[in-house]
Amino acid sequence: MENKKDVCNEIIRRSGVNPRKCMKCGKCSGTCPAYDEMEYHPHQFVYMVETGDIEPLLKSKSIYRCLSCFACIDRCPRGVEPAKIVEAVRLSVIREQGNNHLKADDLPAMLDEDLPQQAIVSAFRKYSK
Amino acid sequence: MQKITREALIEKAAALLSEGKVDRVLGWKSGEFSYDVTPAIFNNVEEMQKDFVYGDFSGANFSKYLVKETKKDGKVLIFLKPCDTYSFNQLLTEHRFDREKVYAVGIPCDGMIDENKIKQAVGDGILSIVSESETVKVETLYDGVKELNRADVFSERCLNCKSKKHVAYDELIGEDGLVLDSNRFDEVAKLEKMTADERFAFWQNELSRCIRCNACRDICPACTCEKCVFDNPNSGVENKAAANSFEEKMFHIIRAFHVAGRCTDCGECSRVCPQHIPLHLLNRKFIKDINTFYGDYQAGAEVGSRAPLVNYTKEDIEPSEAVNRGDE
Amino acid sequence: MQVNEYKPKIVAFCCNWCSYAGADLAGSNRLAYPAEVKVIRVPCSCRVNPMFILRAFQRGADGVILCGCHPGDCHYTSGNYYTRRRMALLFSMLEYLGIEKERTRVEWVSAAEGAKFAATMNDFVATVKSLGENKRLEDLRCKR
Amino acid sequence: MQRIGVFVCWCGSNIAGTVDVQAVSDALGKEPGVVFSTNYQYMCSQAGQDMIKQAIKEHNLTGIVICSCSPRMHEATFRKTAAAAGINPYMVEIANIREQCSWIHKDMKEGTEKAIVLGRTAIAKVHLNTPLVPGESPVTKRALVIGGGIAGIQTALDIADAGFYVDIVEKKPTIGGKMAQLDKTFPTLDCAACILTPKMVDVAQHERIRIFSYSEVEHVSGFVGNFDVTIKKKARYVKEDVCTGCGLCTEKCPQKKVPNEFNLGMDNRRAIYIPFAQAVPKVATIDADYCTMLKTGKCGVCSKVCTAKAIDYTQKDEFIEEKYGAIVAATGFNPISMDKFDEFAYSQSKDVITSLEFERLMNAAGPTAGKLVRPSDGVHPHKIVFVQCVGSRCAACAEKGKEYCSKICCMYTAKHAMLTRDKYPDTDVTVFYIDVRTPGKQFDEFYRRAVEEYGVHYIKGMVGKVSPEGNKLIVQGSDLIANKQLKIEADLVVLAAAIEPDKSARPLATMLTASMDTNDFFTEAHPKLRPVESPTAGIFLSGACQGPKDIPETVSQAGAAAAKVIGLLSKDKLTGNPCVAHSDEMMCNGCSTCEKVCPYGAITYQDKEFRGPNRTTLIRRVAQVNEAVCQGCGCCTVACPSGAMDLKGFASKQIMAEVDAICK
Amino acid sequence: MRKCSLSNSTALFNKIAENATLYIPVDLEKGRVAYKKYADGMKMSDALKTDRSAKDFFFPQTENLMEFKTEGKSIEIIDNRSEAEDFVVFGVRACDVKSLEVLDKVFLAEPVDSYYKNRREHGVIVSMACTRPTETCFCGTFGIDASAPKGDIECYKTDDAFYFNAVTEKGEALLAKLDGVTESSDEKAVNEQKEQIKKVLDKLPLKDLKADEFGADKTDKFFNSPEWKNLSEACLGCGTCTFVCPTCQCYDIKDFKTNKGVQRFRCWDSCMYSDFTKMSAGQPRLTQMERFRQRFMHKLVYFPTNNDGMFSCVGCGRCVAKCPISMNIVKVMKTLGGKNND
Repeated sequence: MENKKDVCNEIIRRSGVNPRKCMKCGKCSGTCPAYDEMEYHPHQFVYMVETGDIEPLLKSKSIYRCLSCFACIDRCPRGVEPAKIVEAVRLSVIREQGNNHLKADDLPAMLDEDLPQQAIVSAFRKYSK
Repeated sequence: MQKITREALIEKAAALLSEGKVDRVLGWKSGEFSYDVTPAIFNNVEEMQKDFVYGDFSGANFSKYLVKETKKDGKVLIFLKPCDTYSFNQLLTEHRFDREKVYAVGIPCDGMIDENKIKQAVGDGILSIVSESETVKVETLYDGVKELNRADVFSERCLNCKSKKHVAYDELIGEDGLVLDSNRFDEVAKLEKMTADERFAFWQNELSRCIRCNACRDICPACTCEKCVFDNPNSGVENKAAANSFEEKMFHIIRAFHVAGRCTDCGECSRVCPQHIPLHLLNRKFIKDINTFYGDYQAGAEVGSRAPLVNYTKEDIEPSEAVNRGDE
Repeated sequence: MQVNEYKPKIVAFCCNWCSYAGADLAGSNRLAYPAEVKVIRVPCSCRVNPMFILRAFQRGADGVILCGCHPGDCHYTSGNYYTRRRMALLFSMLEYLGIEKERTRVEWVSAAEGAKFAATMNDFVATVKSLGENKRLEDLRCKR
Repeated sequence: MQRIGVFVCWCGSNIAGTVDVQAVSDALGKEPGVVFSTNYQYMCSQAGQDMIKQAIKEHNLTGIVICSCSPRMHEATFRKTAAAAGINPYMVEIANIREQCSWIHKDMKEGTEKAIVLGRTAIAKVHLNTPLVPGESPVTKRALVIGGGIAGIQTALDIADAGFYVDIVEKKPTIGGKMAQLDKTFPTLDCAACILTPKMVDVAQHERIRIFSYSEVEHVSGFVGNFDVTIKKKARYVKEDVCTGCGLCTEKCPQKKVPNEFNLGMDNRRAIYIPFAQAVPKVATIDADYCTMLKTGKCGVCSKVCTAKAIDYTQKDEFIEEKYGAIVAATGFNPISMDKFDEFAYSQSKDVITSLEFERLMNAAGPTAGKLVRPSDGVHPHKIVFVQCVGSRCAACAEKGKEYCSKICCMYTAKHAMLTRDKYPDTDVTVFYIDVRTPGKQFDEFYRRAVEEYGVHYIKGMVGKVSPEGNKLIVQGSDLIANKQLKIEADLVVLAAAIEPDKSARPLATMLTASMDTNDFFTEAHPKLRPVESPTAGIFLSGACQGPKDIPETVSQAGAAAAKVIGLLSKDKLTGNPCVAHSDEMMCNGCSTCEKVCPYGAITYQDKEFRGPNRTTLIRRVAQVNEAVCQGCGCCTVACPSGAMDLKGFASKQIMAEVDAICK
Repeated sequence: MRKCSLSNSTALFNKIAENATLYIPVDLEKGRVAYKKYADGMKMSDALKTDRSAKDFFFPQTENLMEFKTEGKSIEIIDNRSEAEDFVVFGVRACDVKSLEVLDKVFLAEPVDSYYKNRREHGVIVSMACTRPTETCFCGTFGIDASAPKGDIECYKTDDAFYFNAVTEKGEALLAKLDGVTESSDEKAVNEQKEQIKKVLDKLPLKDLKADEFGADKTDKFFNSPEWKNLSEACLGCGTCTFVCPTCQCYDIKDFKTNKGVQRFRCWDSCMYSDFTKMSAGQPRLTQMERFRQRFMHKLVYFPTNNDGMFSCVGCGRCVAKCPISMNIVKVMKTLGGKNND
């Protein structure tokens, strides 16, 4: 499918990640704290984007299980940055649904007082590119 | 920015001379008119009080004189504007003068005036030029006093000043400035955007005026060869005058290539060209390419740095890519 | 009859260790390339001074090609890396002056790449031929 | 003006088939300066060569142009011919009219025309040729080996056995290097000490080998065949020639709390020590950082107990100057620091150790006398996890790991796993791997035995995190085959740390003007064809300082380096290539540009006095080329803006004359 | 005196260009002024001076002298001189007119330089008075009257017309051909302009510069002056002053190897260059101080000594304006010329 390839390229472009750098060591998945929640795991995200087999990933809930803790980015020996891929995949799905662009102005109302700063920033990263 | 006065510099020199820290001063000497300032050696304060000037026309980059000056006995005081300090460092990197024999005083600079721009603006018969903060008053033989905007008559290199920061000095007068984000590559980029034919026509027109007086080479602080290849009958490229457009190009390409990676973009070449050829556009092309291909590099920013042409990485751009990138 | 066929003059600088040997191999394998190509042997591509290239154009060359060992394979360990930088800058400058960029080329040819040498020369000659005579860097005196 | 003779070869029909050789020799005979021109069937034959010799004599030729096959084929032949006839061999130029003309062109006219141009080009060059004489330099018949590990030991022994003197400089108190710390060696499992220590003794007893232990190279100057080296012999406060190595002092020294580097700090030694029982030289050394006597002037126990009176608290660093003909770098490797790998809890838990530490734990002479116990509590571990590729193949972060594969870890991990299972069948062993790389004789068989016979669990995947919990270590990693994340409770975690060149290599390389890669491994002169030589003439490479290596590879490279050194030292004089760079001092401005591009460090600068105008003298800094070191690439000639630097045999004027001739 | 209204100038130029190549000063971009070959409709510049002097027309920067053709071992000498075509240089100022007199002394004295003579014979100079001399002008110092330059034809340009007066035979011949586009006129306007110019000349900053101290046979007086050292200290040794100078006449003869032989040409040389007059023993003047001294001594002392007191400086001021370090003959004269110039 032509479209599938476009989606993959778009994900690669948007994330700035080169999945070919992956040497398939699995350290990202060995690191991931949300591993058990996921159907597909960080090393698989990368592989799926690399091979273009992206459809199942787009449909999978796994992408929302990622906490954006960036442990995989920190630990990856090849600098592949799987979390950025996940984020880009998420974005593709969200954009597809037209739910793009969370406005900063809308935020204060949605904010919980107790919400940690980091989570806000992470949410921004997740939803408002 | 603090304005540096002639008196402040004389005072500084007087102190250094009397302390015995320096034996003579390399400075600017007044001339017949407001603008014809000559580099000169002052041996004492009296000489300075008589003829020393500092002002809008003290643009000459003195660094190169150090090659000759430090061969003499004693220590010389030199005043360095920010752009001069880069040449100073570059010459040091190339072991061209003895640092021990120089006392360098950094002085701030807010730009120098191009007398040609004044001449163009007011015409013949300039009797005096007096600079005020924002304006320049020019008294002429035919049209009385004319007032010009100072910014309009700044020399090209000052309009595109790359740095107000001194990268070398023993002592600094006033406050140091910053390295600036200049638009100095805009002209180059504009040329790059032209078609090859247009570029060829542009350079043909510019270089055809060259009279091979060698002023660009002889003023250049990077050109300090004992004997230039163009003066050396054994080099195979020696010539005294360009017989045709090839030789015009040959001279300027090779000259620019020889200073590539070493040129600090001080702009002296263009300033002194009696034919007003924009020679800096050749040097800047190399600088721009070097920055794009090999990462930002400012010659003279630090002593001892390895120039891009005597360096490499395994991942360097291929020449074929390099020429295509120029098109973008 | 091809009486008036335009024959460009091509100067090829080849490093002794890789490209000159590659050219020899092209010969040994009888891989033809145009006779317009004349090779000058230099110890290393880094021996080639930009002045030589300009000199060739001055004297009437229509194209100049430089061949050296592949980056990393230089007999002198690093010569071709310097060549690469020098020529990238020189060619870019020539282009900037409006000289056709197709007239100059750097190609890495190993001692085993006889076929690449021949193919490169065939391609280069064809390219230069399509440009026609070198007018922008010529010295008419030389043609007298 | 030269008197040039032109000799056109037919090469049977190889050339004459597509080139009209008669037309070529006629045309070239008309060129200015050509006084004789002929053609012949086979110029390289004896008859052809005789023809050249005769023509040289008859026509008083000063320059020779041979139009024939490639100079790569017969340049040497014709140079010898010219020399035999009494003219300088470098007055010969070859026009390649076979490989680059007759063989590629089918048209006779085209081939002939091109051959004439090529001939004319060679004539143009010969006009500017000058006689060249290769420089000669004597060879000091002594080699220096820097580093006393197995690489240095083997190189030194091989050189010395060939009859040359060798000095070994070792910065530690004893030679032996990393191999002395190892327990067993793969894939044969023989004991490292059993095969190394006899060699150490051989070295000590060899009449042509001197060991400078506890010493470092301070300064190097000179060039191939003639290096001047200053060696700093650090003060060990013990007279080497007097100490008997009885070891009494090392038992009586009251300073007991010095971390024992030989056991990687896993136990302590005294302030005066002998690193290990088989040390060579077996001489005590006082650690000045810990010795109370040296620090406070109060103690002197060792001196009191020493019956040989070997202790000398006043000893100073000693500097020895020696000349060498060749230098071998054998500076070896070290495991990288694990400090930056927080995820493996190396600095948090004593029970996370490196493989080299594991090696000491298993060694009968180690801190636990060979008993495998947890460093934290001395309890026998029942579950051990090995993690491979820690810091190797790590491209993400240069200050953390290394981009390259450390090469030896797969094999020693298999060895450790196997030995553990062999000695302690009750201990469960798991290895996390990315790839298992076992190219080597008996290597893969060895690894398979670990799996198949010893039951080591190999898991394809990487450990993401190790967290200490109670007295256990929770190892979290992925199992890529099962597509599972594992959490293993381990007693001991062993990290296969990447290896890197010893820190002393970089400053040494600067002294030797030997080039290094970005990882600080020495670069070889050619990656395939000259793997044990540095590009800098006279500098050779042995062992892991050139790249990660196991013992058999190291030993074979050590032997190869020795062979190269022997080849060099067996010459009485070195004859250089005369086609080298030279600097015209009158034009040089000493800017140092040429020096920066010289891959051989052949260019130095000197302040020289020159006569200035009007009877003045000027002192100028000028470049000087060491002809013995220069290899003649010519890179400096282009770097030099003033044109002061030129290359003999390929001078700028010669090349330009060739250009002119081609473009005519 | 003939007159041609400015509105008719195109017709005038076209008329001149009918019979000879006409060169007029033209304004170029960025304030540059140069002589250009006239083409119909071209506008003449009102600028005072062209960047390069009229010297170029008679003594060009490079000039082929002869050729050698080589074929194998033979050599053929080819004299490629040919008769120059007629040309007119329009609007030459007094200083540049005078400079040709200086050059004549050199090139037309025995042995006559036939290349120069050829051009000189075929060139007609239409001189023009300077209505707006500039601050760098000092032709008066050398007795030159900027209000009445004597070319082959002297020309005055007023607000509305050109006025012409033939001075030489060549000038008369040319002026006669222009009868159709000119009319007869009195000299009133011209005399007024001359008066006007004289007033301006009196206001010039360099009006008091005197050359009296210099001249023939003053070598001993100046040669060993200690001032040369300070004056030359900043000199770069470039050739700018020489190459913009209308009277500098040094040249070098060189051979250029072509593909078929050798072309022998001459080109300007500069006594400021370190490789000037290279002889078998090298350059006679080894330091920049000596070279610097040579240039000014030649202009002010040696030339007058050999040429009946004629200075070889015409006070055009080009070197004053162009020197990269602003060192020039005015400063030299003021420094060495002592009391008269204080």
